[in-house]
Amino acid sequence: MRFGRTPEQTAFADALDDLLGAADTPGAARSWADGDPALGLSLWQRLAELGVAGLLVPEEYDGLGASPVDVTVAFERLGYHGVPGPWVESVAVLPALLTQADEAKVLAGIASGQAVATLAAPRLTPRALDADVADHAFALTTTSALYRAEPGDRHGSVDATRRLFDLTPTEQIATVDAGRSLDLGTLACSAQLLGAGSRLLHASVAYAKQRHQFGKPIGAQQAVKHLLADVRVALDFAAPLVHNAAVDLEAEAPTAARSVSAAKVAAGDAAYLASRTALQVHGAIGYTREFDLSLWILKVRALVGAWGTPAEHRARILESLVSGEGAR
Amino acid sequence: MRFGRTPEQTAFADALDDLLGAADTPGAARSWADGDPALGLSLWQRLAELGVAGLLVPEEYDGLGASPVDVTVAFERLGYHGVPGPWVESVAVLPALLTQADEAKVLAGIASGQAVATLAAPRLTPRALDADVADHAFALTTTSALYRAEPGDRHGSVDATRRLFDLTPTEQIATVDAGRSLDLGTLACSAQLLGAGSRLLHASVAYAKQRHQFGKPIGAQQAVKHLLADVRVALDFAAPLVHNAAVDLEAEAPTAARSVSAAKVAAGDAAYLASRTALQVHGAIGYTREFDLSLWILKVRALVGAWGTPAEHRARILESLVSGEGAR
Amino acid sequence: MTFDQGTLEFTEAEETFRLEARDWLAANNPGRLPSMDTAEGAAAHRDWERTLASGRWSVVTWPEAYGGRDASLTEWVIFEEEYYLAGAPTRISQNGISLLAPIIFGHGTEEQKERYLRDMTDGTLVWAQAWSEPEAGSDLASLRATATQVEGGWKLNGQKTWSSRAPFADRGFGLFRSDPSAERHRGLTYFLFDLSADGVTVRPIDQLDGTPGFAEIFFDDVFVPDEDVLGGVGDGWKVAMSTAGNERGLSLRSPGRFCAAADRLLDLWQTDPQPHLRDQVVDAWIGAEAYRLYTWGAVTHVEAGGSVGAEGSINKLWWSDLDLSLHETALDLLGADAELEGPCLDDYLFSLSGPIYAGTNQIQRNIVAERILGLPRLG
Amino acid sequence: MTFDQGTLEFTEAEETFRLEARDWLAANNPGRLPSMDTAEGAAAHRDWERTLASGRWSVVTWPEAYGGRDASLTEWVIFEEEYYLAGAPTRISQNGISLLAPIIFGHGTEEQKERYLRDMTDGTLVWAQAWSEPEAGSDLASLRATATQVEGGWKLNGQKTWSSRAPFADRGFGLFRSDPSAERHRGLTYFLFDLSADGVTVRPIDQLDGTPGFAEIFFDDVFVPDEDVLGGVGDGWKVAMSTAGNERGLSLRSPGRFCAAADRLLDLWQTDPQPHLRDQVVDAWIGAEAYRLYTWGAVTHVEAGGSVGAEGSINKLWWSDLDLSLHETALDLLGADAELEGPCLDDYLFSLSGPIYAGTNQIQRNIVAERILGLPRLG
Repeated sequence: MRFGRTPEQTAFADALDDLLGAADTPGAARSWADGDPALGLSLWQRLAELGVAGLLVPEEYDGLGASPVDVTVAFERLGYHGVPGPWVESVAVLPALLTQADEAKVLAGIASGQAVATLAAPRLTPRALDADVADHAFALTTTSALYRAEPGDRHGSVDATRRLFDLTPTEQIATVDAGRSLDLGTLACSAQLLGAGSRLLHASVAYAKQRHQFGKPIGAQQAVKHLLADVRVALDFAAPLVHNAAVDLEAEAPTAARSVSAAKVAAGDAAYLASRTALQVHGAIGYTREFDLSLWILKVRALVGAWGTPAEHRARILESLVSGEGAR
Repeated sequence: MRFGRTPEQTAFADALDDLLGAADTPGAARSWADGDPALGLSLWQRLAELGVAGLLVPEEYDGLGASPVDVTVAFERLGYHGVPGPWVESVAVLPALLTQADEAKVLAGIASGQAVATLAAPRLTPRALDADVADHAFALTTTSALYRAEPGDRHGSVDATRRLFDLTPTEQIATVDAGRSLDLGTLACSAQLLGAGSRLLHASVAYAKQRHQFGKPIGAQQAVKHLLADVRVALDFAAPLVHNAAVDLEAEAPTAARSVSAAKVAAGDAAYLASRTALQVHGAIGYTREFDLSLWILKVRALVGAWGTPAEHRARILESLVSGEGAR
Repeated sequence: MTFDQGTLEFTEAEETFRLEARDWLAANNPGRLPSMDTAEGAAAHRDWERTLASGRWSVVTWPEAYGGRDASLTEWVIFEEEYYLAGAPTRISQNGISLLAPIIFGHGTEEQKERYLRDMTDGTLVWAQAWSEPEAGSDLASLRATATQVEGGWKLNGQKTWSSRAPFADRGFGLFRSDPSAERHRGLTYFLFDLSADGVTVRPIDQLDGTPGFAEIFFDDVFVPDEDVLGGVGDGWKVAMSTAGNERGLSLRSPGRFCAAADRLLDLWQTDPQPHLRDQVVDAWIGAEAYRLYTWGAVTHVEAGGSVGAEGSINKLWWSDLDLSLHETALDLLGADAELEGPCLDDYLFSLSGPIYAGTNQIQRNIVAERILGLPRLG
Repeated sequence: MTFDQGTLEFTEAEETFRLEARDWLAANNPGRLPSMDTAEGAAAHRDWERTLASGRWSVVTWPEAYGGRDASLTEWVIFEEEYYLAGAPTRISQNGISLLAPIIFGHGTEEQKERYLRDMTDGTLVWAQAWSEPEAGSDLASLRATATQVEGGWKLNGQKTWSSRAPFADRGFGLFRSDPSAERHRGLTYFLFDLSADGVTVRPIDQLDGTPGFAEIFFDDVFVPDEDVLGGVGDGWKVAMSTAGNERGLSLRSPGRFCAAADRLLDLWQTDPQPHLRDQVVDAWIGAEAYRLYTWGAVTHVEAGGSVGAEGSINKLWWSDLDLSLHETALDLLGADAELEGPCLDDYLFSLSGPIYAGTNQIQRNIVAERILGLPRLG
């Protein structure tokens, strides 16, 4: 029994932090939201060089053939740094689908970071993220029919960096088994939420130490302390659920779908608590768009309902428990 | 428009406080729980002399023919002081039922305080409170069939002063319309909860001022302050719902049942919050039976589910809203 | 013994007033306008204020001489119930009418009343509030912007922030330190100023919803004549506190707002009832109903000669939490569509500001604990 | 690049250990006994400890020489999972095994180990903890009970309270002020004492559930020989703090407890599924699952040489809130029958103590904020 990350995974996370911490990710996010993806795409390329884009692309297509746990390591950092773009779709969901569809060229493009791809799927992600920027757009019309697709109308999201598009399926390219791929997408989104939640907590703690009111740091107020402590508790207990879901997916355990749903619910709840607390601790400045905090507050609000609402995931958990799947 | 109590009602509450504040109500409650009702019955008699017992008994049976608002005034004080006994049954519920059944003698007994009566009714109060002490026991087998009844097995409650008994109906004495009477019982229970909640708040505030830890009163800690402030807010907003339910019942408004349910839900939630907070503020001493606080903590836990669970009342509210009853 | 009890029954005059308001609104209400924190929306909202004033509905509680109806507090709440039930637009004149006007009525000179009151009833003059400063936040007593006496008036210097409506308003009001040697609550004076005066720079700040609902205001030797001092020189704190109480109390958020939101939530529920959200929907309705009834209780209390003091903090804690949970529940009902731009999302984003503005909810809880429950202040 | 990742797969030896525990429990577990806080229940629980010891299951992590199995931390958690899955009784020896024994192992003399350790593994010696005093509560540094040096030992005087198990235990342990001139954390010494010694008075205190789970202990010149000083004279605080960390950390509440409660909750749900409670039921299950997984993460961390410090407070906040919400949800599912005496109600009343004991949750939040998040201590 060893339940935790390996030293290599920790080093991978550190490498991503080095890269992203030095980059102006809020600037990239803001220009991405304004329809100028240049900074975001250059970041995409540099992250691809570190292996992020090809994590789940099989080695025969120049990918890394890595594990779901590695995916959570990467997406947690993407969430922490607020990196814009259809990462979940390109990196977590599409590789396995495109492998089933034998789309060698697109896969190689994803692995190298040359190709950005996006996807729409019923219920979980009905509108495709950033289809205007993506080189390839796909649509699942059921959990088995994979189509190429063309972007249509755009819809605004609470998170302005999420540019959502209706897709029109054009040509079916394969019959696939999409269940695991979609669970990988949900898992990646959960890890992103966890990262975004930690970022909000760290920003709030830093602000609470530095900001003075009534002659002392607001972080010396017990009420502020307790709010932030509760966020830490929620995040610390969501993290092992996310890790476990990745382990279950890797092992193709019968409990995998349920574990993914539990991870999504807990990570979403913890990140939302972090965002509400961040706003309360920051006060009015947290309510402004120009302060970077808003990027994470609005992203968390969007991701809480993305890749399955908490209601859908809770229903899936209950169904699994009642049917006695993979009892402890 | 005038939404609030009259000076007479405030004076009535003050008179009850004078009487009950000078009596040893915790002592009466403890001996009542142990099966010795003498102190509680003597208190019953003195409260009857102030008019509490006969509030809803018609004047022709020597009662006061008072209003539902008066009932809430009295029951809030009974809850505040933790008075044991089947008050809801004798005072709030049975008078109208017994009037329909033309039970003149029992009604006069109730009004004078000589007779203590209790009741069981499906769902709302399936076991009759204190049937071993009551002079008369009745059972509603439907919302219209009123029976005399005999006590059977006793069941223990989380609130040891609530001695619950199965009843066996013996003889039908009338066909009645029990809806309003049962709503009056729920209303009285809501007022009791409100009173118990205030008592818990007052006790906690007093303790927080007096108890020192780490060199200062625990009430100087911001976390304690905020917990107690939230209780005050909850109680202050439950109170007008209870008052409004009484006004609606008095006016026989089409919204009356819904208003009663809203009062019960809000008073129960506020009182439960008060009890949880009281325990947290008091620490271990609050967790002991010998400290009087426990009487109210356990009573609130019992009353939250008595006279209709929160779930049942929320369902009734929703049904009424969806059917558009008494739209604003 | 028979007791009367309170009732929510209204007098015939009050019922007539309600029907008149309802009819007028039915005929004139334009419904949801573009956000008043955009240039286009600000113009539309000013037009709406003019329309309201033309029907004498913009300031119902004011004396007739100033465009009002001498309405009672009860009538004001009735009007607000009808206003929100009709779904009429938010009020761009809110700062002026609710925050500034009570102070002009209470502390202003006759000349100030003549000069300012009528113009704020019809959208001619829109006012921005300018309380906070970058280092002050909820701690108003630590204000540092200064007022220096000069020939015929004062020169203002410094910076204000979180000034609501400032990007599209005409004038502002706020506190400045007129006695540099005094500390905390002393030596402050209440000034009215022109946002287009020389030396004033307004820098809009975008809110979470993307609109500039507030701004920073920079003062560089801004001249204000003596007649724009409101109340006595050095009395600013006392004068402002009557506004703060007002802002947190009855006049800020009328119950009609929440009842209307609860009704909309119920409609949303009925289009797609999700049993696991039943309790949240019902509790939101109960919360709005409690707020409505609490308000009528407060109106009764005030009309009987009572006052609303620290209880305003209890009020604010309730409505701000209620507003948030109403709109969080609406988003829960919308499910996967919750992230999409639209009125539900706008209202949710607005509700997020509730626990922060007009004194954060932490401050409100301190007030309830210390001033109402009497807990010790130290720590 | 290929990464290994963590796994919850166990070694063959661990799986064998699990099955051995499961089989033994299936054959020997008596199920729920009368409350150990009654005379009858205490006797039954002592018997159960003897049975456990006879199977060498009472202290699996201890050295074989003292009746244990030299089990790893992983095996301990496996045993606890099986123990709670089987619904085996609560442990009357908990204070001794979990709180006192680690200190005897760490600070005791060989002679103390010989004298006390084996007797606490089989129910022969049941220990009461005696930390708190009437004026101390969670503020242990303000203790006032004294120890005065006399020929061959010490005389204890003063009062302890909230002493769990004291009404039916044999011996107690706690801190006494051996240097009256020292303040706060200094001048305290850790003593072991006999509850039947001359001068000891035990006054049981009934808990909310009606049983005397704890007591006050009065000390009137109680003689304790030198050999019952644990650790050095004056070192009591340092010695006790290792227990406090322990009490709040891994060893207090094993995940099996909450997983079993979540399973029971799910069973209850299935007998009467109430859609409006779905989210609470699912969230309780998620919470228990999170606690189980968090624990395995902590075990991994500790087995790799790491330590659990202030993180114990995070742990305690989680399980105490979880325990309460598990049992509140169970009562919600029971509806009108929730008030009736029975196992659900007992478990609920027990869960109410979680946020209070072993350091209130307010204190735990302070610890998380100050020691983990690094927020300033003042205020």
